Amino acid sequence: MKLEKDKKIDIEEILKDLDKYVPRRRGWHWREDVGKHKIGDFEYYQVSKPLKNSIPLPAAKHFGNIDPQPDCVITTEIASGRFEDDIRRMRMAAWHGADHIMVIRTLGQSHFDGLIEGTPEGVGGVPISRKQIRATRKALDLIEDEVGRPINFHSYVSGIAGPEVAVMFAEEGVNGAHQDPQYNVLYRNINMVRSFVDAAVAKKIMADANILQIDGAHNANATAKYGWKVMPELLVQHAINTLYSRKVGIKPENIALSTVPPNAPPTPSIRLDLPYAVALRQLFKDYKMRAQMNTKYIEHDMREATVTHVLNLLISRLTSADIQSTITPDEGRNVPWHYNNINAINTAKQALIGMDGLKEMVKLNFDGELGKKVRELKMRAILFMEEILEVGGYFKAVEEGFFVDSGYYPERNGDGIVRTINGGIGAGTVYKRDKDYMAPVCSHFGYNNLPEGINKPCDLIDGCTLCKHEKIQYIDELDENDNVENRLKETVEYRKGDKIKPEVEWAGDGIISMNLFLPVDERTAEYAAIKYAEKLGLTEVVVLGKLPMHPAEGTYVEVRGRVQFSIGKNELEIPPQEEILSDEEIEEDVKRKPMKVVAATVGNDEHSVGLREILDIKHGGIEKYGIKFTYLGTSCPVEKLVDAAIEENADAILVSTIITHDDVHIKNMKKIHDLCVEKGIRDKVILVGGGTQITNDLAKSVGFDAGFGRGTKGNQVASFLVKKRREKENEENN
Amino acid sequence: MKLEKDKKIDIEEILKDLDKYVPRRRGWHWREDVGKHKIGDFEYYQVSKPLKNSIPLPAAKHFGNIDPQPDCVITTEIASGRFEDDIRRMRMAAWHGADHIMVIRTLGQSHFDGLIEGTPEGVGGVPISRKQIRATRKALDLIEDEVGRPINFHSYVSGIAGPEVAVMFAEEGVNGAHQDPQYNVLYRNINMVRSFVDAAVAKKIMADANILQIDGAHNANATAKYGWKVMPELLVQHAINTLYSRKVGIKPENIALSTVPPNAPPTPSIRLDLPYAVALRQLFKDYKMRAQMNTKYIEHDMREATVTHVLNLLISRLTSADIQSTITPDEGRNVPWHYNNINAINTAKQALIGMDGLKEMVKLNFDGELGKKVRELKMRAILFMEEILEVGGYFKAVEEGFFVDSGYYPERNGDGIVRTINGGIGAGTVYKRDKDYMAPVCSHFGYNNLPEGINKPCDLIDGCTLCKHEKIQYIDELDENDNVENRLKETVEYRKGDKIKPEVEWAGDGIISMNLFLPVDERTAEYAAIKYAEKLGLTEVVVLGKLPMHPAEGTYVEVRGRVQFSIGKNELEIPPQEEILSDEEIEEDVKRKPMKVVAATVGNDEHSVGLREILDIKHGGIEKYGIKFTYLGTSCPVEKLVDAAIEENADAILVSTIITHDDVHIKNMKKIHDLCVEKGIRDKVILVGGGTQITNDLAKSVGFDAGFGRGTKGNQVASFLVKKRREKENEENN
Amino acid sequence: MRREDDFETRSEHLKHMTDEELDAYFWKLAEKIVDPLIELAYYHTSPSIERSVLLRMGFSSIEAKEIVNRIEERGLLPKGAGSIVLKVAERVKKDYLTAGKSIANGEYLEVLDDIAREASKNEA
Amino acid sequence: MRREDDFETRSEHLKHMTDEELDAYFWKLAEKIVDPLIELAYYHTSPSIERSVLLRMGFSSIEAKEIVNRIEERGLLPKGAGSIVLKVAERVKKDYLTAGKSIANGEYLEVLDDIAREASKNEA
Ligand code: B12
Ligand code: B12
Ligand SMILES: Cc1ncc(COP(=O)(O)O)c(C=O)c1O
Ligand SMILES: Cc1ncc(COP(=O)(O)O)c(C=O)c1O
Repeated sequence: MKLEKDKKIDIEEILKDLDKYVPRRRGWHWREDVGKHKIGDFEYYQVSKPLKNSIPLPAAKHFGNIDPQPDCVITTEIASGRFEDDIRRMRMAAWHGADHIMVIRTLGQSHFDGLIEGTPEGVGGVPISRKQIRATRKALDLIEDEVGRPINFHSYVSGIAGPEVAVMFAEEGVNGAHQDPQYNVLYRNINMVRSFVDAAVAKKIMADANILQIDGAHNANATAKYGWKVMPELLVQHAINTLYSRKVGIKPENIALSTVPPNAPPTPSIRLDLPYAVALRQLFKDYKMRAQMNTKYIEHDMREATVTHVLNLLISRLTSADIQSTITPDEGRNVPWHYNNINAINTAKQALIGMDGLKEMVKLNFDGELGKKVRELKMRAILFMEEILEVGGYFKAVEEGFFVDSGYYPERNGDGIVRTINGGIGAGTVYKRDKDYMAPVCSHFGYNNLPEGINKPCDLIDGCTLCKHEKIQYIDELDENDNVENRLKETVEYRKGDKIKPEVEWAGDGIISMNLFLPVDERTAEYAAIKYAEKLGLTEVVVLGKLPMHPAEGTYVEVRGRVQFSIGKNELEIPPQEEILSDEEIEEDVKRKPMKVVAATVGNDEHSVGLREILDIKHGGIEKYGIKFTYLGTSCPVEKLVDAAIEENADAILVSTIITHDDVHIKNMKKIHDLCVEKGIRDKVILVGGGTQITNDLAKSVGFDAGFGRGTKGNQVASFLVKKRREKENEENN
Repeated sequence: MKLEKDKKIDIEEILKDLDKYVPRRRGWHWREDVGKHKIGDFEYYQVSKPLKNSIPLPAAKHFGNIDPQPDCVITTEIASGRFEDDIRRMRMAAWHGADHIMVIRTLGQSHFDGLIEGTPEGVGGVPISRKQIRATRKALDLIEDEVGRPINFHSYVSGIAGPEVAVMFAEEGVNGAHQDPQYNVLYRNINMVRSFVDAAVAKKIMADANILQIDGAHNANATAKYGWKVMPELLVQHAINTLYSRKVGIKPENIALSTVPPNAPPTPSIRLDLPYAVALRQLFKDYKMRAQMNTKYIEHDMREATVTHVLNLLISRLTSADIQSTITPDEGRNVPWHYNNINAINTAKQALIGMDGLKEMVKLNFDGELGKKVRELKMRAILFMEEILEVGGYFKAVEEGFFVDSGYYPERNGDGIVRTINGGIGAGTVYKRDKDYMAPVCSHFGYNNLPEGINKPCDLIDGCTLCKHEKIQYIDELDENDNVENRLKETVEYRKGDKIKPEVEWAGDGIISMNLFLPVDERTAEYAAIKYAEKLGLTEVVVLGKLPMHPAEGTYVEVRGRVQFSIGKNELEIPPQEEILSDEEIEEDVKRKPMKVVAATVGNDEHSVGLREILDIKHGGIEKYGIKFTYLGTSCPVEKLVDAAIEENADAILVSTIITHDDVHIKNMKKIHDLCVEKGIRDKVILVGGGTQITNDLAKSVGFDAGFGRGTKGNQVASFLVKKRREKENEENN
Repeated sequence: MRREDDFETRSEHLKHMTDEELDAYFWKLAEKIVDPLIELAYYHTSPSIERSVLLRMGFSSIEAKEIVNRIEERGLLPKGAGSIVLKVAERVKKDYLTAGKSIANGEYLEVLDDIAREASKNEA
Repeated sequence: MRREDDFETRSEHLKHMTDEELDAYFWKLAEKIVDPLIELAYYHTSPSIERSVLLRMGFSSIEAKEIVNRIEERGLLPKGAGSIVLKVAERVKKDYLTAGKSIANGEYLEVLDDIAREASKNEA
């Protein structure tokens, strides 16, 4: 199976023969450093190997469509609740430069005592089951080939079934995972003894499978009342997990810290975040940094989220980041939508590339405030640990509510998360291993009373699944109704059939959003916006966000709703894309019979850049093919232009009209057409319009022969002129 | 006349008695530096005086709703074509922190040989007439009072009528203006001799009126094929205008350079832009910097524009900016819409505040590449000027196409803008002043053969308009049809009546936009999106932008269209906003009769932060009023919660449900209601739901008594509980 | 617990340290916190750990769950579920995968009981 | 004109300069470019300049336009539209605003003609 660029990935095909699928590789993959490097006209210092297939940033068209890829791995988090839809999203993400696909787990999975099997639908994420993982890994293997870069697949080895999940991940070729016993304790209320005991085995399995391990400290930022006050504690949380992993046997280069700039504007966030980022990188210099953007302060406003994201990326560039994680800008308002995964990836790519080599020109200044704050943070963390030891160690400290307290340690506010040693889910399920405890498998941590002479524990059983893949048992589905096959049946017409329906999470969900400015106060605007959406035929209308522009003058509102119909491809009249003649053929035809055009920007339009790109040989314009032109300059009166065409006996008039306000572009084109009719040359002359808002349809609707929009190239225009002239000649001959 | 926060500005009122209006002040106003300064919990280094009224960033709610204002002036450019609509937009802009309102002129005004009068509608901007300026200045005077900060009003003193415009601006209290003879020459094809001669008088008038003058160099960035290659020339353009202004008599602190970081990602833009910004600030250290964001590379993608904007703001913070100009992120796709002015202002405010004091921690490193590049840029500019002088001075250089050539000087590509000394608009209209040349007015530049003994020229005429405001002649309207009064009549029902209609440029224009992800290729998606918008009832549908997510998997499309109806305020059922009892009244009632609630996050929801803010006294929750609560923790089964309510004989159940995927929040609330009915306690217990996606309506629709969404405060909940209990008591008593 | 920010006084003893000393001290303290936790993990096990052993031995998640439940009920988890399965297999003379599946299906419970009895005897 | 980037050779003479010298030289060159332009402006005028004078004298933009047109037609702009209006006012013995308005309305054209004739005589 191989993906074709112009074809959708076939999910049904992916699901076939899954019981036999073996992941092609294991372990984490970093981007390849290529050193200082020229791409297009520019030299880059912090880029990695380019992609085989990708979609560059929109502005790339000004720079020869280059798509430089930053040095660090870029993460996207995907969580639609249906892995079959996520796979399509992953493919889109990979094409924009993501090579770390994190799959969020369904809501209750942390408390699920064992593995989930089959493919039930998830809430807030997908149920992480073997089938889901295997299908996704299989799809990612194909996508890797398509983009030409290994893609890291990632989820969580947390919760009450950590060791089992770790085994399954190792078996199925998952490349990275969050694993941090503290996460279970603080955010999932799982018994702390159980969490730490389990974690050691889970980590050992990850270590041997070369799975990158990321900790869970970022959750404290999101949870704490004052994200920025937990900075000392964060250093402690990172240290505990890091050292624990290290002691279990994970290589330092496979241990990553999940770190978030804790602040956001309107605080002076860089001055608060930078010392923290520096302290972290100094203390943890042997480990990897997974820089995640701040999520705590993402509200409904996508623009605001994007700005904070860029400031977070600045911190990464001023310090370092091995992985740059992206959170969708719609994080604060819904389950992230398809295109917002892509938006976040593009923000990371764009900002990291824009700040390429920043540190060549800008130095951290340790002399003043920065140096002082860095030391202070470290000291506060040290004091935190001193007090942990004073009260009797980690468990006692948790019992006394040390963690996620809203004070700036050593300040304490008494509102930390409290867990008791005998409390929480799974309490009382930890057993001391007997003297004769034995586990006949590889990658096991801890006391193991193996028979004498046994080197590899799984020799005892003729190989464990980590050594012998074929020993893995694959369960397909357990639930007759809630499974992927059933779901796929319902959406088949949107995925493979003739129907087109918008979506944001799942195939055929029919959700779209609308943006309205309403010149009324916030509350009225909210209700008016819903009314508008309903009157336009949307159902289940929900206000996504409101931004007061002024208490009385107006409010901007975004709403979402569901469309109640779908459209068939046959309902669309898509004009065939103009086929472009080869350069030789165009030149040939112009040689055969010289061609001459007159051109100008009309009315009061002074925008000449676009037209000159179409005309001048230097800019790849039609001159290149031998077409002669008279350029009448800018702000040319339409009469003058038509008169010039008559005088010069021109084959065509080329009109550029960029300004569209109050439809001047349409009005001016109409005028030219009418004038040509009036002056009796309409049959003789080809009329071509161009400009950002011009489309072929629009130009034709006002009597022109063709219209060209944004991003037109000279060859398209030359090709059209030649073809149109031939057509006219044919007509004349008949 | 005074504005009231909750009332729209009354345009008709503004237009009354305009003939008598005298601007209250002249000259430019910089923001007041307040030094290092604490706002809320944070210390700021680069802020100015706070506003009296403003709208903070959305995330400010996490930080006590602070709204720190950056040190530099923030510009917004407004250009709807109708000044009466622009005024409303200006008020919105001021409330978000703009204090430099630039009004773009209508398309052909540069070529208009004289002043425009009346209030005809504009294209791509508004016709700058005395009436329009006076009405706007009057409105801004009111808005100043409302936000408590002087607002700078700005337009252009360019074109073929520069000196006249300058006089009118001085008379009417305009505070800033672009003035640069090179602009006329290069971008408006106005005769170069005329431009320079006119400019001297225009500048002199501006100098005396204390009007800040900004040059026009940024236009070269926008025009040049390779924006970044014109950097040496830009230094030259800045120097010519600056020195010209200086020699005419403008104070250095009233001379500002209009400078744009010439690059954008995917180039390594900071490494290219920073040396340029530094060179500029070194050479022009006596002058002011008006940093404008890059517009050249803004396509249709608002996210991309925002990221580039932030990178531009980083350049400002790494160097300096006296004025930070904002261009709307929709610049590349239409005439900027209301709310995008606000978006751009917020991006500047947010990023500048986020990077407050950056230079305390980060230093420019002149040792390596940066220092080298800075010198190189200066040298290239010097070589440019050497060659100008070699060929015989400025006019000759223009004739030889030195300017806006796409080569990196001294590289030349032969595609610069060429103008001849006798060509262009207004050629041949410059006269050598005779010996007896005389101008009996103030602020005149150049040779003036005043009679002996005259100190102040206008003594000759008993005062000129610059000294005697009452001598100014005011023309109201010249066009019977095309004027503001007529336009206002058409929109009165939307502005003052009962009708609500969305708008993006003009009152009642009815334009909205829609966002769709369509799982098809780009071309199909474009046509399908239009079809969808049309089927939903929009007309004049235009595709604003497309972003391929993947060539086959799907495309994101934004379209705009016009709604064909309006809605009446009476059609809306807006539930009255819950009135909140005073703290005392709540406490009183709880003292009268103790109140007890049970609370939890339900199902598998682990999001406890919101609920705890509602409960805990430390976070301003209901505990504060003496209400007792039993917190059952997170992921609480609904049965357990209801049982606890029975056991504790609770007055209310408080449910938090943040996750909304697949409507779990709705399902769980419904279950709780049903359980309460089943167990016979529904009459006794008050049911309250909360969470980001919960609204009062939603909660009520599933049988709850109330629902509370994002940003709820403890007092709202306590107030509701007390009122509801009273209500129940009353019912029982009846 | 509530406490004002007493950083200035509390950090007195750290102020003289160099940056290197601070960093080293940071890690020393971390080690003191982590070492007992590692020790704990080294000598303990849990149902999930034992299920993970069974998975590695080639049992399905459903089988592993059943097997561990039965072993845990009989107090045999401290011996390791894997080793118990091997023991049962030995006693019933089946290959371990067949034996394990049988346990999952509720067979050989008496064998498990035997092993449990012997174990408690040994301990006593 | 097209030219390759010869910066390296062309800038030979600048390389030894200090940063301060470079900056000073930059401004020296700028001054050489700007000075003749200022000189030009000092001794010249234009219709817009003259209309701006009339505006400052209290005429409306419509009046200013008409007045300047009539003065320019007669070649009197080099004397300054303001001074011409004052001259006319003096001759017709009206206040200058009334006189100017009349010119705008097409009156006193003969007075303008007189002034023009005298001027050309003077020059000759
Ligand atoms: C550069 C620029 C200028 C320069 C123009 C210099 C020059 N000599 O061209 C300057 C600074 C002078 C300028 C001035 C103004 N501009 Co301007 N400008 C721009 C800018 C930044 C880029 C335009 C550009 O050059 N694009 C690059 C070229 C290559 O692309 P293109 O024009 O789309 O051309 C391609 C296609 O459209 C097509 N095409 C174009 N013409 C033709 C003709 C034919 C025959 C064919 C086949 C194809 C074709 O092929 C071209 C090559 O691919 C845009 C904003 C933006 N980011 O897009 C605003 C913009 C176009 N300007 C705008 C406006 C309003 C103005 C001003 C009124 C003031 C202002 N707001 O700045 C003045 C008025 C000028 C006037 N009288 O026309 C608006 C227009 C809004 C609208 N749709 O009505 C824009 C969109 C900005 C905005 N939102 O305010 N501007
Ligand atoms: C903090 C956080 C977490 C923390 C929670 C820690 C904790 N102990 O609370 C952690 C890291 C553990 C977490 C985990 C997960 N989270 Co989370 N998380 C967030 C985050 C970043 C902020 C939420 C928050 O605390 N806001 C601040 C509080 C004060 O606001 P609030 O919750 O709205 O509460 C106010 C009101 O809603 C109201 N209110 C709330 N409850 C109640 C109750 C009553 C009675 C009343 C009257 C009022 C009331 O009053 C409160 C005060 O004003 C949001 C994203 C975001 N930026 O919003 C995602 C988010 C909520 N999480 C989400 C998800 C999906 C998850 C995960 C599945 C994985 C993931 N994607 O990260 C897990 C699953 C956890 C689980 N099983 O529930 C989604 C939910 C999507 C959806 N709508 O369905 C969000 C929106 C992010 C996203 N888009 O993916 N998360
Ligand atoms: C260490 C760790 N585990 C797990 C999760 C997510 O957990 P769950 O699958 O329980 O939602 C996170 C979330 O960030 C995490 O940091
Ligand atoms: C110096 C100067 N004048 C005028 C303008 C705008 O001119 P117009 O009013 O001719 O569109 C600009 C645009 O940036 C400018 O820089």
